[in-house]
Amino acid sequence: MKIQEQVKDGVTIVRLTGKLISGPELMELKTAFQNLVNQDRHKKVVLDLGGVTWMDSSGLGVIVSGHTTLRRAEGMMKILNATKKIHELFIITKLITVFETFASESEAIASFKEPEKA
Amino acid sequence: MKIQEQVKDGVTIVRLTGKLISGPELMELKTAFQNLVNQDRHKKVVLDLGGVTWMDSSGLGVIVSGHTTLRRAEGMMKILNATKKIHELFIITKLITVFETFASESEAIASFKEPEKA
Amino acid sequence: MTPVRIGVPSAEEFLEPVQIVVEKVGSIAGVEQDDLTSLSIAVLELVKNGMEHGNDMDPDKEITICLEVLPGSLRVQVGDQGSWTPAGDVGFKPGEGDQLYSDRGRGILIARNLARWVDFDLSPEGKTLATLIWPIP
Amino acid sequence: MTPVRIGVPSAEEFLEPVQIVVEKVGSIAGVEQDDLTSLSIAVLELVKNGMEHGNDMDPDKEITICLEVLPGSLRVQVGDQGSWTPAGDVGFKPGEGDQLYSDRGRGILIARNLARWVDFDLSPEGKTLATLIWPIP
Ligand SMILES: Nc1ncnc2c1ncn2[C@@H]1O[C@H](COP(=O)(O)OP(=O)(O)O)[C@@H](O)[C@H]1O
Ligand SMILES: Nc1ncnc2c1ncn2[C@@H]1O[C@H](COP(=O)(O)OP(=O)(O)O)[C@@H](O)[C@H]1O
Repeated sequence: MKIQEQVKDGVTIVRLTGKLISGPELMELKTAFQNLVNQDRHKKVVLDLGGVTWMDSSGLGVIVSGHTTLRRAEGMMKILNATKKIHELFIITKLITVFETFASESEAIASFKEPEKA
Repeated sequence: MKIQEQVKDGVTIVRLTGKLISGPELMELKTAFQNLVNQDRHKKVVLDLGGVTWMDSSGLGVIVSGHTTLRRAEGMMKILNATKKIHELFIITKLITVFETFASESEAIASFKEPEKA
Repeated sequence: MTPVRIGVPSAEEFLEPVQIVVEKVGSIAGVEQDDLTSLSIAVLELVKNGMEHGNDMDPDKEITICLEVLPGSLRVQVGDQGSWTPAGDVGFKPGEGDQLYSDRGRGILIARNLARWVDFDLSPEGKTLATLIWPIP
Repeated sequence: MTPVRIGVPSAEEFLEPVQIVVEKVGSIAGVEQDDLTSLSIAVLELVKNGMEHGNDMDPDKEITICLEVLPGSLRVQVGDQGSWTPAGDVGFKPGEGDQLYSDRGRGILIARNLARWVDFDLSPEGKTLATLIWPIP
């Protein structure tokens, strides 16, 4: 698993690639979410799962715990590019009711914008 | 394992990449050597092992049998870019006495040139 | 074809080799390329449970995985050193109470939804044995 | 740590999963990154021999591989269903006669040169058991 971060229009995009298998690497991801809060970059976060080839309940667990860490500090995380198979895991576990999911990065970023006053 | 062929200055460079592990892929390599003879491209052959990450006695066996196939038709194969670990296998098995080996493609190609008349 | 058997210490670093072997066997057994990941996810949920709940992540305790190609299905059995069988329902029912936001659980739920069948029993020696059935052509 | 055990049918497609597991266990046991390939080459020479010579490539016949971390060494045992032990010297002596150009052989030669020690014996059940010792820090 590889974690890369990029900031676009004030939104932090956390890109994961590879296998999210239980072990030290998943703990790194947990720390990465905590660091977003520590660095005050947690208000607008997009988690890009486009490069994730394998993930199970432990990966989902870290994503949910990241979500909780961010929410407690009034931050927000949205999911981008989950493959069909990973999307299925969000449905099975009903986590699809917790996360907003996007298939386009620009839409994910735009979704954080305040609605324009009419 | 992947097999790629390229012709340079009349020399056919056969480039192998990946794992040379026993199985159908090794048989493909055997066929590739036979095809060089069928297509009359066997006189000057360089086998580039630079991208080979794993190889054992079965891989060596196919290379030796390719060498024999080419020799019978008066062709010649030289070895390019064997990594330290693969070079070690050529030494252990004394195949280093059978093959000319090179660390530079241009030198491997040049070695097929007729010596200039003085 | 004789079954494929694997025995590993209860330690996370062995999950990935098991995952690779499971997908390889699935592929040889004829599981569709597209479903290999789901197969290995389901199996690894059981393997992780065996390591954690059955063997307390003790690397001196073995987890066994046996993969057998049967007519129409691949049967995977995961054994640990504990003696647990489910008392009634097991696994999460997300949507009820706090479970939706829990940072764990979901293993059996996922395995059961991906595989055709998952259940738990005791081996003849009285140890927990999880069985998973995956359809093959 | 409990040993890692693998049992696979005698078929070439299982060589790669075994190779991956062997390198993983080697890496956990502390074999240097640079030597993992040599370790798996040496072990696979024994596995291929067991499949070919011991089990006649019959997928109904199992090859077992057991990897155990001992003080100072990793011990790998490869078992097949045959009952062979070497009568005197085994393996090629390249440079003598035709063997240099043979398109097979070389397996035991390579395994013995790469590993600290390789030998063959019969298991208590009278089956061929190859043992390989690899040094670890
Ligand atoms: N092999 C096992 N041995 C003992 N208990 C188990 C085993 N597998 C599952 N369980 C029990 O079933 C529960 C639900 O498992 P699961 O859905 O995978 O979630 P989690 O493992 O994250 O708790 C576990 O918390 C545990 O109590
Ligand atoms: N597990 C085994 N069972 C029976 N015979 C074996 C076994 N391993 C090795 N041998 C014998 O030892 C010989 C040398 O083996 P090796 O050096 O690996 O070369 P190769 O397998 O290519 O012949 C084999 O040809 C075979 O006769």
